[in-house]
Amino acid sequence: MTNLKSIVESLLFVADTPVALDRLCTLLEEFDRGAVRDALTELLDDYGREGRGVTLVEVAGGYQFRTPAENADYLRRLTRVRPAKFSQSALETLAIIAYRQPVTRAEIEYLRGVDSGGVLKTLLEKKLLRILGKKDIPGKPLIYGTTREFLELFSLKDLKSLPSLKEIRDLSETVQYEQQDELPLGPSEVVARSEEVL
Amino acid sequence: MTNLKSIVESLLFVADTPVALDRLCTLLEEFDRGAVRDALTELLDDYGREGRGVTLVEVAGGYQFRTPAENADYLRRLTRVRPAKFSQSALETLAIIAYRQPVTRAEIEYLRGVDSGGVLKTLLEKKLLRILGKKDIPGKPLIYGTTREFLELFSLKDLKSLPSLKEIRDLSETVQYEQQDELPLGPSEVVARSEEVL
Amino acid sequence: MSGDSLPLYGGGEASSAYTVRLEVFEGPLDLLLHLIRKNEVDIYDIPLSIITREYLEYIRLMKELNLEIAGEFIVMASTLIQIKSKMLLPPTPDEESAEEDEKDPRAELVRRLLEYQTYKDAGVTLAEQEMLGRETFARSFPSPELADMQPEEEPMEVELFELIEAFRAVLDRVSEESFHEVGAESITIAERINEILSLLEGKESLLFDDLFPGELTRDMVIATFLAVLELCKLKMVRIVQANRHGIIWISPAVLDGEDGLSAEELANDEP
Repeated sequence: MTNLKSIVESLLFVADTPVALDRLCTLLEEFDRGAVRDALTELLDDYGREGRGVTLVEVAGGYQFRTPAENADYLRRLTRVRPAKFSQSALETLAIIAYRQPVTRAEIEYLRGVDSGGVLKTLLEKKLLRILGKKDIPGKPLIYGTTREFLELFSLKDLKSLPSLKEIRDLSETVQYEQQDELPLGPSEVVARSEEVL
Repeated sequence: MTNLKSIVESLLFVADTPVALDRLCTLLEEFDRGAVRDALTELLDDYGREGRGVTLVEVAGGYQFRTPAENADYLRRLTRVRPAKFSQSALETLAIIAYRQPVTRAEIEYLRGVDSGGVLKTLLEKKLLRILGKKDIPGKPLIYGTTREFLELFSLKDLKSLPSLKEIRDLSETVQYEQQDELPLGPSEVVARSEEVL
Repeated sequence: MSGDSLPLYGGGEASSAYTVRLEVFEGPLDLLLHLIRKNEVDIYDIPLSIITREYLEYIRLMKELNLEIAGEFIVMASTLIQIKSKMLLPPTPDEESAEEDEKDPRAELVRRLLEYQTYKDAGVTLAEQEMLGRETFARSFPSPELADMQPEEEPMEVELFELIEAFRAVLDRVSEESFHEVGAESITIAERINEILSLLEGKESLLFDDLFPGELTRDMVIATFLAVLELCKLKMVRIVQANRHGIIWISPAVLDGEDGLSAEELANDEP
C-alpha cells in the first residue's frame, strides 16, 4: 500500500519553498484531494506535539518544516563552526600568491584585472597571507607570501608539495600514448608492427 | 526545562551536512555526552518507525535526515533535475580510488588500462575526489582519495561500509582468483592494499 | 564463433545496414573481457589466437569508421601479439625452472583482467547504492533559521584542487608573458589616467565598470586598471567596495578616506 502521509512528509521536507495544498494535490494527481488534505492534517498534528524539534508550520501560503524559536540559540552555534566557503576572488588571490610569491599587490591586481585590496586584507586577517617585506623597486611596494596556516589549511607539508599547474593541465589533455611507455606492457617498437599482422 | 531531544532534532534538521555525535557534543557542551547520545538514540528510534517520510540515517560519519527510497518517484516530481548519472568510467575510477586510496594516477591507469586524466578531473570538479598530497617516490606524483561528499552521495556511513572486494568477487562468476597484492608500479609499501582498506 | 562476425556490433537486434552501433569499451581490458565472455572461454586459459584476431578486427573496424583509436588499444594489441609469439617459442631452461605462474606468458594479462573485472563490478555495486538525489533526498535549501545569522568565526573549507583551478583561471585570462610586461603599456596608461579624471569630473563616484566604455579589450582593462592604481597611489581617487564581493566604486579622493585600501593601510592592519 502506498503511504500517502509518508509521501507528503517527504515532499514537504525536500521542497525548497513552502508547499501549498494545491501544489501538493497537483504533484500527487493520482490521489484524492481529500486524502492529501487528511494526510497533511495528520502531519500537522504529529509535528504539533509538544517538545518537537521540528514543527510543520503554515508560512507564505504553504507548509514548511521549521525549527521552534526556543531552540534558536543552539542553532546559532552551527553557524559558529560552519565552514566558510572561499569566494572565487579569495581563491584566485590566494592562488596567485601561493604560486608566485613573493609578489606585490600591483602584480596580483594586474593578473586578476581587478582591485584586490579587500581580499588581501581578508586573507591577511585570516592569517593565510603575510607581508614578507618591501620590494626594492621605486615605490617600495609590499610583497606578500603565504603562511604556515596556509599550508595547514591545505594539509601541505611545504610549498614544494603544491601540485604544479602542469599536473592539473595534464589531467585534461588527450592521451599521448608515449605516456604508456612506463607501463610494463612491452617494447613500443612492436606497436608499429601490429598493423602488419592484420 | 530544556528539551535536549528537541534541540538535537533541530540541529540535525538545520545543519546542511551530516552531523557526527562528537560535533553534537561540542555544540552542546553544557550537556552531558551520555545525555546527548541518549537523545540521538531516541530520535533514531522515532524516525526509524515504519512509514515515516523522513528518516534519520547515519552517513559520512554523521547523522542526517533523509527521505526513504520508496518515495523517490514522487520526490522527483518536485525537481526537473535529472539525478546524476555516472558513466562506467567514472564508476570504475571511483571504485578504484575508494578501495585503494591513497592512489596515484599511474596506478589507476594501470588498473583500468586507459588514460584516466579526464575522468579524474571531472570527479575532482564534482568534489567526489580530492588531492591528498604527493607520493614520496621519484616524480612525486599526486595521490588521490575520496571525499566526504563521496560518502554522502552514495549514502555510505564510512569507507568500511563498502562491500569488500572479496564479497564483490564472490558475487561475480569468476572464482578462485588469487588476488594480486601489489601493482608493479613503485615502492610497494606505500600502495594501500585493498584488503587493508576494508 | 566465425571469424567473419565482428565483435563490435551491439546486440543482435536488426539494424539498418547503415547504422553501425559500435559498443563502447572503456579500454583494451574492457574489450578483452567482452571478447572472453562472448566466446565463453576460460579466462585462465585464454585462446590467444582467437581473442587476438577478434581484438585486431575491432581495431580495424574503428579505423574504418574513422574513430579515434586510443593509444592504449594499440599498446594492448602489441602485447597480445607478443604474448602469442612467446607461447609459440619453446620455453628456455630458465623459464622451466621458474614458478608455474611465470611460465605462462598470459599470467600477467590474466591477473590484470581479473583485477579490472573486480573494480568494474565494484563500480556497479557503487551505482546500486542509495544515491542522494536519486533514491534518497536531503533538505537542499539553506535553512531560513540560519539565514540572518552571521558566522561568528570562519574555519575554512577549501580543496587544493580549487586553489589550482583558480590559479589556472587567472593564467588563462592573462598570458604568462604579459605578466612580465607590466610597464610596456605606459602610454595607454597615461591616456587612461586623463580619461578617467575627466570622467570623474564633477561626480561623486563612478562605477568601476563605467570606466570601460564600449568594447572590452584585454589591453583596455589592463591599462584602465593600472591607471586606477596609479591614481590611487597619487591619492587622486579612492576605490570603495561596499562589501567583500560588492560593486567597486571609484570616487575622487577625499583626504584621509577610510575605505580606500592602500598597501600602507594593509600593512598597518598587520600587527
